This record gives sequence, structure tokens and C-alpha cells, in this order.
Amino acid sequence: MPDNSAIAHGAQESVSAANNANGANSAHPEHPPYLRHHFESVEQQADTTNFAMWLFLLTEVMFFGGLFTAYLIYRNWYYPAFVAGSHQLNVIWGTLNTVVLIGSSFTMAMGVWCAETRRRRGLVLSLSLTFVLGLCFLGIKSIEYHEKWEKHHVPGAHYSLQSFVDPQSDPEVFKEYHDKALMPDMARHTEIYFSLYFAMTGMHALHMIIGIGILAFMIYRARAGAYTSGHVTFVENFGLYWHFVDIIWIYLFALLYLISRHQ
Amino acid sequence: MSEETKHAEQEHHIVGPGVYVVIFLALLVGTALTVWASFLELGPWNPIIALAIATAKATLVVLFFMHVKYSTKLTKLTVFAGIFTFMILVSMTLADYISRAWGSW
Amino acid sequence: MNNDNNTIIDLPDQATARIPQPNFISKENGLMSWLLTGDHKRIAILYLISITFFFFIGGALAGLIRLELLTPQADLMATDTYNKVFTMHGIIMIFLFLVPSVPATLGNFFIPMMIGAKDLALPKVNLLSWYLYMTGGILALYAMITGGVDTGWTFTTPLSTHYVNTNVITTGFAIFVAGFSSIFTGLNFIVTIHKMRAPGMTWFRLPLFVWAHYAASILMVLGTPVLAIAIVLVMLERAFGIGVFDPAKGGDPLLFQHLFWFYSHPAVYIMILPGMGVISEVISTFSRKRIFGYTAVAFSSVAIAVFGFFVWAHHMFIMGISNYAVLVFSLLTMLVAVPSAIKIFNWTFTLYKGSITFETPMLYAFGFMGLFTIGGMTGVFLGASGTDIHLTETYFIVAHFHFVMVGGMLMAFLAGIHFWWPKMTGRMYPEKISQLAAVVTFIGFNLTFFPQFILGVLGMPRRYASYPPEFQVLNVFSTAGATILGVGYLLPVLYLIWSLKYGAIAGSNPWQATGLEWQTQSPPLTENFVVMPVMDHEAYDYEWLESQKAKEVASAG
Amino acid sequence: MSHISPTIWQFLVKWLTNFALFPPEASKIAPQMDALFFFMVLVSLIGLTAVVLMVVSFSILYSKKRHPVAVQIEGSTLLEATWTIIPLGLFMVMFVWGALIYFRVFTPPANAMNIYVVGKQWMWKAEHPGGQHEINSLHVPVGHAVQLTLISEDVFHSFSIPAFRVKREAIPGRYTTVWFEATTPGTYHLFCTQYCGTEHSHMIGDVVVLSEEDYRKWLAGSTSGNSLAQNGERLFASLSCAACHNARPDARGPSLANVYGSRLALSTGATVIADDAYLRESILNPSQHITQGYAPIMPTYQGQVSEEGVIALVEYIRHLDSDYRVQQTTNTTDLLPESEGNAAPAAQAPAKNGTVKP
Repeated sequence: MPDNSAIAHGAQESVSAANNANGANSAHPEHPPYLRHHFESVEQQADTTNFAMWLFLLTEVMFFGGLFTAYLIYRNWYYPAFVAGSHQLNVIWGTLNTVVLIGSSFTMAMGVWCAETRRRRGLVLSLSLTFVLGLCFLGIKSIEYHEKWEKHHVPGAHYSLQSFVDPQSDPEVFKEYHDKALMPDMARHTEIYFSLYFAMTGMHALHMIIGIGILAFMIYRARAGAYTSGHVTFVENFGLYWHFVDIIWIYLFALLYLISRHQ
Repeated sequence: MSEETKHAEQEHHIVGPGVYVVIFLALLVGTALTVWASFLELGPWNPIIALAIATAKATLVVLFFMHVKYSTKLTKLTVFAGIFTFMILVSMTLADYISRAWGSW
Repeated sequence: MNNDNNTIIDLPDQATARIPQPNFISKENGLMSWLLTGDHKRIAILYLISITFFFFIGGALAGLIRLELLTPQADLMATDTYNKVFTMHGIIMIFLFLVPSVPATLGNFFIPMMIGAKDLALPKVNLLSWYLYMTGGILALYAMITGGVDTGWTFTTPLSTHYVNTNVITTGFAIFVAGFSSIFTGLNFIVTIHKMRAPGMTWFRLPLFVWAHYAASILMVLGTPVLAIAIVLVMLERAFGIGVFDPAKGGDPLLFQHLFWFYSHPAVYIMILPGMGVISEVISTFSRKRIFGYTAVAFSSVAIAVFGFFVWAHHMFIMGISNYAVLVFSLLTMLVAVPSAIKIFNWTFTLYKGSITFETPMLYAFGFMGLFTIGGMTGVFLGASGTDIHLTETYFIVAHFHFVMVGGMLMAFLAGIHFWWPKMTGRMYPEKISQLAAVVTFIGFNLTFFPQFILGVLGMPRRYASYPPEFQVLNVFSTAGATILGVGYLLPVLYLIWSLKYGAIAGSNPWQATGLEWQTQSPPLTENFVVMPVMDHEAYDYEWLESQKAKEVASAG
Repeated sequence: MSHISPTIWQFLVKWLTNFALFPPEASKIAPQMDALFFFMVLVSLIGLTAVVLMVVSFSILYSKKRHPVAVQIEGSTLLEATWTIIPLGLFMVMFVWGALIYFRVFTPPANAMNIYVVGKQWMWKAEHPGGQHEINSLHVPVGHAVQLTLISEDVFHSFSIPAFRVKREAIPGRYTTVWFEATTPGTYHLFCTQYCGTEHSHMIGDVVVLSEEDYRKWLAGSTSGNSLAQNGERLFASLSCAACHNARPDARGPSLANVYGSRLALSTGATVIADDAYLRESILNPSQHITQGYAPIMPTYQGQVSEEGVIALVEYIRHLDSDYRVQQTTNTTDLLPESEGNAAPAAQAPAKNGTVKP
């Protein structure tokens, strides 16, 4: 390729330069096995995948963004219905779940640290803890879902306005908040609240399930020491994902459970 | 190799457990606060406070758990872009709904 | 051929020339080597084949529509069949052809080469996005075969959620999946352009093709998820009867349109921006001149991407959004029209004092400029709230977006395919017949869609299977044009396939273009370059190219 | 022409007779809108011609044959500024001009006569104040401002009269309005332009513009015996709204006399104008529209009253300028509950405000 002669000339310099640069602050000046062919250096690879992960989270933000927009609009329109609806959620379970998820975020962060500092057992431990906490979260969520199912608060054919047009019929919630009965037309709108509740928490739970799946895979790899030999990108990026799911929940908790709890 | 990459290499920074523990505790406190606040009668301030605390917690997670505080301008920009577009979606949609209530002209 | 004054085509001596071996095509053989490849060039080829397939399905449906509209009565097919046909035409053409057309094929193939990288940043994700695309496409076809869907591609609620009983959920899911394919493509491009540029390839040395794709990718990454969630909510509403968009339950059907158009208006720019990128490359090459006002063109792409997010509600001017919102969105729509005008004028002035030749890609580019100007201007008719009242929901809109999408995007796509064909396959397409095809396409297109402007002004509503008799004349013209257009699209397929075997050997740089992708063999190596290039000159630097050739002669002699 | 086969000949004749290029201008707004339209066409043509001329002339002047070596030009800030600012300016003109027309089309004059239009799959039902009731056609007088109050029973529809240059979506669950003043008698197309399902393309009709006296004739000829307001009154009785909405001191609901168009203070503290939209909302979703000083006890009538029924009620309340009639409905037995709309003549209720305001 005579066309390339000039380019070739300059290229060698830059390539060698790049290699020196790597040698300076990389433990693997020659190509380590996990360096994909099309990258020049471990740093470039790590950087790139990290940026990609952030962009993916960007799309996730917009994905939930649509739901949050819908939530804000209807909350402004049907505030009483949303308050009554939120009173149906168990704030104890909700808070507990928030703590669980924050905890799992913490253990995940510790996991990243362990990977960065090459502590294999620490990594396995914190990943496993994250895994367990994630399962706890889903367990609690399913308890809550079951409760809604029994009370016919799942939108659709079986939806019942009973607890909103006649709060006394629902003693344990009533004794806490003494909700006034909603007018039937406003009570109907609680269904929109629960539609959003299930759409939002459902999407969130879906992300949790996917995350837990990946966690299981990571634990398996981590025990073989896959992430404690300098190649921490995967753990770091999964950490980003997991923290993002945590952030979504922080908002869901505030918006769905804590609209107004005072009596 | 592009500027960002070089940038990152200089700044690759490992956050230690100490920071994580502090943030973790801060988040727990935040959770307690927001639950407590929701039981008070604050009228229009209830949602504002709830969202303020949630945002504070989210910021902590983003900055420290997700290392944005220590990462490149590009990452910071990305985060900002996400928030910005989300704000466009919410604000411009709500703008329609709010101004609908004003009636026609 | 070299000293011919009407062309810049510079081919190696056909007697001695051979297709260089190895190259990315001959490197590996067997179906699996294609289906499991990580090579962006092979994935681009896969995309090229699949979108061509879907294009011709969509085209066939278009043909049916035009045939039905030949007569005022709904006589060729029943109204509900007609509704299914135009719905599928829209869905296939938009989500399975226009959105991935240039980015997933030409972008996929050339962005890494243009910035001097070995591959896209995330080859596996790239392959994944092709599989997602195929899944979406097959699901859509499945939905079409098993009863079809008749909501219109806009899925307007509550029609789509409560008043039709066709395969809305399947189709919705198909679009959801295809959407993620385009998200991953865009994500891949952004990362690649940020992180994989060759030494010396600064932002303002990037070819405008790359700038355009960067802008489009931003829209893909930030817009598509909103469509995804809107579709998910529609599916949930159909499946479980949740009431987010259901007026009977207190939901607002307009909210769906807000979410839908938040993606689907930027989607228009997702479709057109890459096309603009192609046009920049072609015009520069065939007028031997750096693009006039490089920075202006580059930034106008970004401006379109940014403004594109602020204008979606202009699809809803008469749908009961607040009058204040109408004012705001109408104003912003006027702003987004400006960058497009800037591009057109800059391309025009690139020709000034150039040294112009008229190979096929250039003909398509000229076609693009004319048709896109019309399409863009008529967009302003619809952006102005007053005239929008009369023109919206009529054939004026149909004509408008076909001028932009078909007249703009498809022309650009064909320009790009012809322009880069030698690089992709190593062989030239036959020049004369392709020029003929370009002219035929242009004539057919205008005959098809210009009458539709008049129909729109007359008030003929879109999506009508039958119409009042006084509209027939123009509809007959339109249908007649459609047949010509069909020929214009069939020809390239035939002679391009022919050229795969019998085309002249192209050599590495038949057009003497300046982009890095032309400085390596064609078809390229799997890793694109023998050694990693350094960018030591500006984009579109033809003096640099001359000096290169001088060096080459020197080293040869 | 005998050598041309008759079929082709007929076809050509039909073409030439049917060949239209521009719609008739049959409303006051039409010429104004067309003025803007032609302005835009002109600007587009100039722009297009400019581009095409430049492309062609450059292609000729600077073809490789004539101009073998290109001259590299970086660009020109001046030119960039020019073709940024000039289009922007023009677009701004179009924006303002367009906004003015939009404002006119959707701001009815005070004296406009109101016709209710209900869209459903797949027909248009027009309810005239005089009780006239038509399907897929609309009769309007020439030279009178006519306001249409549109609503849909199912999906989005769009009420489009190209000859008048007006179009408005009929939305489920919400009133929208548009107005026009026809200027030339005649029959014009009425289309549904928003895709609304299988028979979308059959949801068409005629708008018949009649001269003053023809219109009176038509009104007299096609009356159903009761005005819309009277149908509303009958429904008002059958739903026993007057049980609460009467002027008695102990009334549980506010008096509705002269409420239409007045400014109401709501229990939420907000104040609203009691227009059609408000009345409709407070019948279907009362709890969000409680007038100050009254308990939220009104049941919702969602599902019990059809859109035509609501329209009749609204029309009744709109014309209710004394409580006399309300009290009468409370103790009338002969106002039997009947299906609203095309009710059988029940002469005892004298048409009070049922007549059309000319």
C-alpha cells in the first residue's frame, strides 16, 4: 500500500509513544489477555466501556423519564386520589426496602473497591451480599404486590374502589390515616395511581432481576479470580448500573410512598 | 488516543471504604429524614422536601458510589446531558398541561 | 480514463489489477463467520442486505397503496385491509428502513475507518444490535402475516388501546426491540467517535459524515427510550387494562402523543442527519473542494440535534394542546428550520469555483438538494400554526415528509451506496446505467409526490381508502409516478449485484477522495489499516492528497 | 374525436370536469389563510430558484472541463451570517403571521351561534340549538359566525372543512371549539382527517351553507319539536337534578340560574368561568369542581349520561335564566325520563330559550 507510506511512518512513532504511556501507569505494558484487539491500551478500553455504560444509563434515565412525566401530570390532576392510593402502600415495607437497596449499593461499592485493590475473597463476599440483598428487596416487593392483589388494587378488570369510597372497610389503613371517603369520580382515579405504581415499580423490579442475574454470573467468575487481576471494568460498570437502579428507587420511594403521610 | 483518554489515565482514582461507609450512613440518615418529614403537615412543602432529600441522596450516590466526583469531564457532561434532556421532557410537557388550565388565551 | 475531462474516476489498469487479498470478505468463509462476526464492515453488510429486504417489502406495500388510490372507491381492497397496508408501510419504512438505513450500513462501515480506528468501540454490542433489529423485523413481519395491525404507525391512543383488535402488542414489541437496536448503534457511535479517534484526528478534522452521525446518535440514545416506554404503556394498557392513557379512567390520550412525538419528531432528524453527512462527503469529493464553511455545517448538525428535542408538539397543534404551548412550539420549530437552510447554502457554495464532475453519487446529491429544499420549506408551512390548521392531516403532510424522507434520505442513501460501493466491494458499478437510474428516480419521485401537495391543499385527508372523485386526476398522476419510481429503485439492485462479479476493479481510491477510508485497500482489511494512521492534515485537504500521489509516484519510479 | 374510444373519451371528460387545483374560499378566514399560504409559496419558490440557479450555473461554470483546478475556499462568516439571518427573519414573519391566524380561527366572536358536534366511529352528529339533529351533514347560515363545540365519544376524530380552511380535533372526554363564518352558499366537503379506525375514509359528509331564508326554512323543516334546551330540561328532570339544584334556601346544590358564563369560586380556592367545558366536567367529575360553600355530595353521572345527554344538559343550563323552570321540573310528573336527543314532541314545556339566536 504505497498510499500508506507517510501514514505508516508517523504511525509507528505514535504507537510506540502510546506504549510508553501505558508502560508508565499500567501493570501490563505488553498486551494482557483481556485487552480487545481494536484497543491500543487497557486504559482506553476501560475508559471506553465506562463511557458506554454511562450512555446506557442515559437511555435508562429517559426510559423512566416518560413514567415520571406521566406521574407528575396525574399527581397534579388527581392529588386526593394519589394521597389515598399512597396510604394503601405500607411505609414500613417501603422504608425497609429502601434501606435494603441502599445497603446493597454499599456492598456493591465495596465490591468495586475490593476488585480495584485485588481482594478476591472480599470481592466474592460483597458481591454475594449484594446478591442476597437484591433478593430480599424482590421478596419484600412481592409481599407488597401480593397484598395489593388481595385488596383488588391491581388495575384492570378486578380493580375495586372499596377502600377509597368506604375507608372504614379497610380498618388497618383507616386507623392510621382516617382518610375521608373519596367521591366516586375521584376514587376512580386511584386506578391511575396504581397503574403508575405497578408500571414504575415493575420496571424497576425488572431491572433488579436482570441485575441479580448478572450478579450471579459475576460471583461465579469472581471466585475464579477473574476480576482481581487488574481487569475491573466489568465490576465497575455493573456497579454503575446497580447504583442507578438504587437511585431510581430512591425517587420511587419518595414519590409513591411518601406523597403525604400525615393524618 | 484522544484527550479524554489521557485525561482519565492521569485521574484514575480508587475510592476507599471510609468514604463508602460515610456515604452509606448519610443515605440511611436521609431515608430516616424523608420518612419523618412525610408525617408532618407541611402543605406544599411536603413534596418539595421529599424531592429535595431524594435528590440529595441521589447526588451522593452519583458523586461517590458512582465515582463521578473523581471522573472525567466527559462523564460529568454525560450525567448533565441526561438530567438536561429529562428536564426538557418533563418541563415542556408540563408546560402544556399547566397552560391548558389557563383556558384559551 | 485518466485524462478524460468529464470524470475524476481513476481506476488501476484493468489488465493487471486484482482484488487485494486478504480482505475483510475473503478473510473467513462460511455462514457462521458472518453471523458471529465482530467486524463492523461485515455487520454493515448484514445490515445492508436486511434493510434492502425490508425496503422492498415496504415498497411493495406502498405500491398497493398507490394502486388502491388509483380509483376513488375502495375497490382493490377493503378499507380495513388498506388501513393495515399503510400502517405496515409506515412501520417498516420508518423503524426498519429509514432509521437504520445510513447509520447502520454506511455509518457502521465507515465511521471507524474515517476516524482511523480498527473497529467500533463495542463490536459485540454492534452485532447484538443487528440481531435485535432482525428480531424486531421478523416480529413485525409475523404481526403482518398473522392479521396485521391497523393503528397507523403513530399508535394513537385510545384507538390503539381500546378500539382495534389487531396485533398491536406484537407490533409494539417489535418496535420496542428494533428501538433498542438503534439505541445500541447510536451508543456505539458516540463512544467510538469520542474514544477511538486516530492520533491527530481532532474534532475539527472529522469528516462531516462523522459529525452528522454523532448528532444523530445523540438523538437515538436520548429519544428512543421515551418511545420505548410509551409503547410499553400502550401494551400494558391493552394487556392488563391499566388506565394511563384511557380517557374513560381519567387518563389523557394526549399524553401518549407527547411521549410518542418526543421520540418521533427527533426521529425525523435521526433519519435525515446521516443523509446530510453523506451529501457533504459526496459534494466535496466531486467538486474537489473543502466543504464551504466546515464548522458551520458541523455545528448546524449539532444544532439540529439539540433543537430537535424542543419542537415535538408541533404535531399536535389542533389536537387540543394549550394555545400557549402552540405558540412556543411553533416558534421553536421555526428555529430548527434555520440550520437546515444553512447546510443547503453551504453545499451550494461548495460548488463555487470547484472542479465539478457528474458521476452518479453527485447526481443523487443534486437531487437531494432540490427535493430536500422543497421538503424543508413545506415543513415551515406546517410549523406555522395558522397554515398548519388547513394543511395538517392531509396529503400535504404526506407529500412533505416523503420529500424529506424519500426525496432526502433515500436519495442520500443511494448517493452513499454508489459513492462507497467501490470501497465496500472493490468493484465499480456501471456508470452510465446508474446515472440513468438516478435520473429516473428523480423524475418518478417528483411525479409521485408533487401532486400530493396539491391534493393536500385541496384538503384530501391522509389515510383515506376512498376519496371524492375530483381528486382522482392527481392521484392517477401520483400512482403513475410511483411505478416509474419503482423502476428507479429496482435498477440499482440489479446492476449493483451484477457489478459484484463483472464490475471494474476499483483500486483503493477511484474518486481520489481525501477521507482516511480511501487511503487503504478496497475492500479493506479486517483491521482496516496496515498500520494505525495518523491524521496530519485537515479534512477534505485535496492539496495533501496531491502530495501523497506525488510521493507515491516518486516511490514507484 | 370519434376515433377515440368512448370510454377513454368519457374518462378524459370526467377528468377535465373534475380537475381541481385549489379549494374554494368559502369562509371569512379562508382568504386570510391563503394570503399567508401564498406568501410562503412565494418565499419557497424564491429560495428554491436561488438554490437551483446557483447549483446549475456553478455546475456549468465550474465543471471539470471548464475549470480543471478547484480553488480552495475556507468559507465566509459574512455569507454564513447572511443565510442564517435572512431565513430566520422570514421564518419569524411566518411564525407571527401564522400565530395571528391561529388566534383568529380558535377565538370565536361573542355573538357566534353554537352548534354541538359529536364524533363517533364513524359518523358526525350535529346538535343544533333548535333541536335539529343531523348526521354527516351540517347546515349553517351564510354570514353568521358559527361556533362548533366538538367532542368525541370514542377515539380522536378531526372535523375538517377544507373550503373554510378550518379543522379541529374532536377529543374523547373534552370539548374543543372552532368557529367560522361562511361567505358563499353552497355544499362543501366535510372530512374526518384524524385516522379513527376501519371506516375512517367513510366518515365524511357535506357542509351546506344556506342563505338566510333557506336556513330558516331548513330549521323549520327539520326540527324535532323540542329545542336542545328542552331535551336537556327533560333529562334534568329525569335525573332529578332539581332535588339539589333549586333556589330554595336549604338547597344542597348551587342554583344554576344564570350560572353560565359567570365566574365561580371553587372550594379549592380557584375561580373558574362556568363555560361548557366546566359544566360538563362538573356533571361527570363533580368532586373536582365543588362551588364554594357546598358539600362534595354530588354523585358522578359518568356512564349514566351519553355525550348528547351532557350536551343537552349544558345547553339547558346555558339558557337557564330563572329558577322558575327548575322548581317546575321538581314537581312535574309529565316530564318523563326519555332518551335525550331526538325526543318525541312533548308540547307542555314551552320553548323558552330553545329558539336559535339569529
